[in-house]
Amino acid sequence: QQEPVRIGVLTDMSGQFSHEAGEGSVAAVSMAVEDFGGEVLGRKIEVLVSDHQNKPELAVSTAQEWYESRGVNLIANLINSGIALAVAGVAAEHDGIAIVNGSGSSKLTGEGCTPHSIHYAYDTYSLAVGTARELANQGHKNWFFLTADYAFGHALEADASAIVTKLGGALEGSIRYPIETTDHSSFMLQAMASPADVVAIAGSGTTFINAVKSAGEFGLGDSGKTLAGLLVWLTDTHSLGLEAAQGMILTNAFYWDRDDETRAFSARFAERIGRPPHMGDAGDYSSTLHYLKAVEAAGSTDADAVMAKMRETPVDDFFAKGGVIREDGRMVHDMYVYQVKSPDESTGEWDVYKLVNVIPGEEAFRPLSESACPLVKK
Amino acid sequence: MQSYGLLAVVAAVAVLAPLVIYPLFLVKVLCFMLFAAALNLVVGFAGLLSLGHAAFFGGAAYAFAQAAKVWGWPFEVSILFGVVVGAALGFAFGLVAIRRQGIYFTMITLALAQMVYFLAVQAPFTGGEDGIQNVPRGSLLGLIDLRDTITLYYVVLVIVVVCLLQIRRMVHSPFGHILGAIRENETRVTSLGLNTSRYKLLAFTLSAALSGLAGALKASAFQLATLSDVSWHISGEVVLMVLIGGIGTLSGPLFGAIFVVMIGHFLATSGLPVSLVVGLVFMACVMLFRRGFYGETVEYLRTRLLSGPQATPKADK
Amino acid sequence: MIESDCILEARGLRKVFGGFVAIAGVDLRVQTGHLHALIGPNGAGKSTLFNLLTKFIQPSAGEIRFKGQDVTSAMPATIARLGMVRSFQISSVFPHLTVYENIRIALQAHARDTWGFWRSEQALHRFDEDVHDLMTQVGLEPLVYTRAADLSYGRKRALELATTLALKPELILLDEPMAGMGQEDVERTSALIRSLARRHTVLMVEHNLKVVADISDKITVLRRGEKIAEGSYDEVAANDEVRSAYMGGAHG
Amino acid sequence: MTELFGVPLAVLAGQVMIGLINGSFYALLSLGLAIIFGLLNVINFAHGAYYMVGAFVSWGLLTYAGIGYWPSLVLTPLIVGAFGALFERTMLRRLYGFDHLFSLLLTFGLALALEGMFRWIYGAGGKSYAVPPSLTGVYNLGFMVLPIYRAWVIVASLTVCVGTWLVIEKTSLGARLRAATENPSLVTAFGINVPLILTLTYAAGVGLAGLAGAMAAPIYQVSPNMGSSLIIIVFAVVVIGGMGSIMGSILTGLMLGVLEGLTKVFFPTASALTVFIVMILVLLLRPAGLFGKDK
Amino acid sequence: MADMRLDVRELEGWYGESHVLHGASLQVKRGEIVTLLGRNGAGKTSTMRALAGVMRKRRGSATFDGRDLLATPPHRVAHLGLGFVPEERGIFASLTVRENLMLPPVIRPGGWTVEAIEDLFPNLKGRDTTFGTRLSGGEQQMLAIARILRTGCDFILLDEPTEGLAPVIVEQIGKALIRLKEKGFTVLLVEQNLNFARGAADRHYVMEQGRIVDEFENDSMSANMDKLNRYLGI
Ligand SMILES: Nc1ncnc2c1ncn2[C@@H]1O[C@H](COP(=O)(O)OP(=O)(O)OP(=O)(O)O)[C@@H](O)[C@H]1O
Ligand SMILES: Nc1ncnc2c1ncn2[C@@H]1O[C@H](COP(=O)(O)OP(=O)(O)OP(=O)(O)O)[C@@H](O)[C@H]1O
Ligand SMILES: [Mg+2]
Ligand SMILES: [Mg+2]
Repeated sequence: QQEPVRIGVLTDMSGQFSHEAGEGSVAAVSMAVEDFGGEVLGRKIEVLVSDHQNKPELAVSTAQEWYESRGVNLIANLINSGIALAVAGVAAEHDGIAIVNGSGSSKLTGEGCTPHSIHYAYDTYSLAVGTARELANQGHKNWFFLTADYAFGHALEADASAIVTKLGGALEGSIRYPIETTDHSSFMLQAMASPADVVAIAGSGTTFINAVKSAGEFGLGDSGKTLAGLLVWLTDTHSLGLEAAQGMILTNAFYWDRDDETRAFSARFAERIGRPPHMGDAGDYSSTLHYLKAVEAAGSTDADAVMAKMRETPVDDFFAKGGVIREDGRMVHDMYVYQVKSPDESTGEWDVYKLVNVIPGEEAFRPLSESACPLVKK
Repeated sequence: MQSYGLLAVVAAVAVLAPLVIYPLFLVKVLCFMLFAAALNLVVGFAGLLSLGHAAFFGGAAYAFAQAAKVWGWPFEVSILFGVVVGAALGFAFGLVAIRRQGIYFTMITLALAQMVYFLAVQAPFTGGEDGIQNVPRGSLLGLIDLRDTITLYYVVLVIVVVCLLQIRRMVHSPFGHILGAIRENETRVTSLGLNTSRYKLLAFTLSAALSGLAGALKASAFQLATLSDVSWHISGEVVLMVLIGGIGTLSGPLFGAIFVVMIGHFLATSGLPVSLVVGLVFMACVMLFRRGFYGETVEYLRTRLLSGPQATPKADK
Repeated sequence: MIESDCILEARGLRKVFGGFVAIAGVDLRVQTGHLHALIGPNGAGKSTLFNLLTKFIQPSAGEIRFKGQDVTSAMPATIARLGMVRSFQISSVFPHLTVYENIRIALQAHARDTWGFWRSEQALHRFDEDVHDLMTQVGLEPLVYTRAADLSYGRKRALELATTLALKPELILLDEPMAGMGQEDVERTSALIRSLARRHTVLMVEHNLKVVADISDKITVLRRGEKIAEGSYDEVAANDEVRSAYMGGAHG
Repeated sequence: MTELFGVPLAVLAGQVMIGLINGSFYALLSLGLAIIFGLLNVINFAHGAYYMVGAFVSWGLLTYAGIGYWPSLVLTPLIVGAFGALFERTMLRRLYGFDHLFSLLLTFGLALALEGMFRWIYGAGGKSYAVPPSLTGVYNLGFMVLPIYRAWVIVASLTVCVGTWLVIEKTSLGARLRAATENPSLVTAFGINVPLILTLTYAAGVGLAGLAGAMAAPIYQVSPNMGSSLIIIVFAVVVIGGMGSIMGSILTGLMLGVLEGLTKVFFPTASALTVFIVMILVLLLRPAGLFGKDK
Repeated sequence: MADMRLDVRELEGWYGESHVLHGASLQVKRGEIVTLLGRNGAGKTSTMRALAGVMRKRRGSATFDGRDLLATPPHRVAHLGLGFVPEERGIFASLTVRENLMLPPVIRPGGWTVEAIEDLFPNLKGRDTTFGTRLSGGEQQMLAIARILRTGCDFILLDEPTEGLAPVIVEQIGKALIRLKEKGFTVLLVEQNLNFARGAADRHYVMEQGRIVDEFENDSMSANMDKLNRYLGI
């Protein structure tokens, strides 16, 4: 009996990020394993799950223990940027691989890049690029930022404003709101008083939802301004409801209703957990499958060998066509710009987006030439 | 004597543990033992319920990470720096909070800690919610390489044991007795001619320094310092450790720390909703073991077996 | 001018609580070695005067001198350190500590042995003898290991007296030391206080006129915050105002 | 346009308005907390959780039973209050004789458990609750639009606050409550059923939190962590106002709402700190709180 | 017996684990003033607390107007007509003087009016808005007695009412007791001040170590002085 190949899903199962990962990522990884046949190189594939509870030291010790003594080869999902960065570091010191679909911190392919980590579905840069370009195309060039005052918010704002200025737009102002803020109406009023025509929200989760709600309440739409979300999960839009969210422009790596392939996968996924997958789930599935294929191709689970194979082989599935993993660990694929449908346009509970644009992979992600990753040879 | 036998067993377990149990986990347990014991010094022995200890723990972790990673200071100096930062924060908190009593004290410590938290979110050197990663452990006095976790474990073990012994001594020291008296009846102590604020301030600062040491050691073991170390959840968790173990007992918080850290690890893979379970554990502990597991057991033994009218633990006021 | 035999002197002391005048300009001189009693009807301001002298509350006006030194703006702890120590009207002990520990804390405070957080408990055994002395003095020696909370009212008072004595004060302020004591204790305690007065100066508030008459050297009578009489017991007892305001039909 | 420190007056007026709205929420929440603290000597850490539960109950009434906003404004506080009463009867009550540390920890545990439970059942993302049709729309005040719902919230919560204050300060019930906190066995010996009033007080206090939750549901996302981000601020309000001072908490709630609103204009990054800084200053300068009585 | 109001037999009582009452028996008839004498720690206060329902762990029997006191829920005891003035006074710090005074519910008509109370204790006049514990020790004692008089109860448990009071006031309280007695009140009194006790009471019990060990009529007090002195250790 050979030692199984083990994949550990390290994620927030019950805390504040659990709706952005948690159950969904476990389901996605398990589906990938099943679809692959449950075996690779004649060894069984086992999926372990651990709830990191957003405690970095718990995540690190789990990761170390997994790699060192539990024979785990791949750690998946990794939501929470502090944890993702730390575990990527742990992976590099061991014969293990970390694939991040949860966190969006572009540091993961910047100064925090490692030879054993991959940043798969999205990052702050790509989200900002898509939305900013689309709005510029529509002629909305003057931006006002409502930014969650923490590293992730800052990164979103910085990435977006760089593009806005590059496209000839103007920054009319920005407000950094403390992450504990529950009521955003004050900030919304200030944004409305500015001459900007785009109000961009650089924040995520409940604070994002509350900000959008107050925009609706205080009549942002009536004032002729457009709302842009810089990180919007499908589940956020769903719980906001179309009434409040309609018309918002956002960028995503994946939408379930894109084509037949995505619909097929999504139907199977929804059967398991009762909702269609979002970009994190789809990324978890796609990356796990890609990993398993690479293991088979490499004929071993040795991290370096598998990483090499994964880089060599393009990703071709419902998630990405011709996706490539770069030397900084960035998986490069097309990104999609969507607009939230109005309640009239929607035909079902989860029918919420319409596609407005596709950003080709090479434009969607930060070019290697600008990378801060020490692994990139310039 | 019997207690020597017990001591020998404990020592043997501590020395042999890393052979059986994952050493990084053990280091974490040790750090939280120290942290809980340090908090207990003020909660249990000075009657000051602090909900702000995360600031010292996390503040020292950041200090250590900054010193060891950015400034490249050696291990022991960086640890010392962490302790100093913890103590300085403790002194500053103390100056403000000590003037008030009871719940006001608690609220001020909580508020001050929240301020530290917000600063940590926003300050440039902390890396916000990303934290500081890949902090080098270095070596002890340039001789012992700490990159090996087992070595690190023994080093931390020695440090923590020394500190625990010092805490024990402190509690029974002349100073400790004065603290106990202040907790009982502060006005009376004042009328005995002592400036009670200073005693509380010293106790608070010492506790903060030891919490800082715990935080710095933890940062060195995990090679990172993050926001979660300064969040009020940590403050709450360490209070839970003290409570579960037994407020105002010496060894209680140690058991409390083991228990809580273990619960965290157990829940990680259990599939249970963590905060629901932790909340219920919390409630059960308050309801059932007001003196803590340890205190409750001792009390049980005392009343059932010895039935002597010895002084009861000082927890229930 | 302050004469050398006057250990405590207060001039023009005044205290107003939100419009209510509790002490209306009192002069008080306590002679070294005297047992000075302060009497007066309830609410006359006796306890308030104690609080002012020991700086537990701030006077609205007036000046306090202790051993010739101006202590009007000193902290309570400083006062105690200078040698003026009080006991409280409502019992004030460390309820969860034993009788023994209660007294030892006071001895520690007096010996300034309070900061050594690095020192072992053994260091405290040097107080044992003094603790036992004091317990014997106030008749608590059978109760060494009883928690203060479990003591009856009268014994708590005795314990408090013992802790006060532990500070070896030059001037002791006793607020109704005999209140709530049984006859037996009253006699023992008044004997104790009298013996104290040989070594220390005592300022005492007491409603038990028999005790006051028996043991005090000098008596000051307050009424509604004002001094209405002063002198020996016979002198003040002869004062009509004192009789009608305070003593009523009772004579020492 | 007229400006003050570089900010148009109109914007400033809008901010003050918003501050008042938030302030009335703070007031309503801290009122319950102040009652529970002042009268039971319990630091009810679960107050934010009750607020969250209130929002969920209101959402649940609509979703599962089709009961709309108006009836749920009455039902929610009753349901939350009943739960509170049960909690008080079975657990909290046993801790009255002990250090307030224990009740604080118990309610802390309850807060964690409730939050964890709702997250487990409904997920961290939460639910939306629509503004009742009768209150949709806005008033145009000239310098800003004021959603009708928000205006209603101010009026309703201030009415409730003042009503509660009257009951506690102006009736003998209040005196009995306060006495019962200090020495329950003696008050019982006077012939007053202390356990019963304590239960009712706790129920009333958390019922108010439930009411606040029901009123917040249409504005904010009904989510499991909506209470925990508010609780510390509300605590600070109570401390600043003066522990146990009912009117103090109401006024302080409003004041801090406005103050925070203004910081959001001039120094948004620090707006989360405003409350804490004010709290520390107040406690240093006026230890008993702005409206507290020195004891 | 119809005029027997309080009948206590073999009353035992505990504070937590510590057993302090060891079978005390005593009777009080209508209109009597009866004292409990005894050294410090004899259990006088504990007896009062046990009767008032403040001490919860009790055994034995205690009937009041034919009702079983030990089976009555603590908050109903006062409604039977039993008023309690505790030794430690029990003035509430967070209540004003007025609120302290008005706190105990009136249980039946016939209680003293506020005017009558202020006549007896002039110190309380005009202090309505002062917080209870700001009063001087003696004033607190007055307040503690006053608030029970208001309720209309006709059986008073009075624990050391003269402690800390000026002699004039003690005299007044003595007179007040006589007046109460004339009005048909019954009083169980704990007192250290023997003179006061002799002036007011009809009968005396002596307690020692949680038991009643002796009983005198007031008239035979002088005859029994030696014995009494021995009990009280004078
Ligand atoms: N903090 C305060 N606020 C308001 N009034 C006060 C305060 N402290 C004392 N008083 C009032 O001042 C007067 C003097 O009180 P004090 O306690 O000094 O009396 P006392 O002479 O000690 O009386 P007793 O013999 O009854 O103990 C009393 O009427 C009391 O009510
Ligand atoms: N709260 C308590 N807990 C434990 N023991 C107590 C408590 N109160 C009193 N005791 C003990 O109970 C016994 C009886 O005390 P009690 O107060 O009834 O005496 P007493 O006769 O009223 O004395 P005194 O004249 O001093 O008031 C004493 O031994 C005392 O130590
Ligand atoms: Mg007095
Ligand atoms: Mg007594």
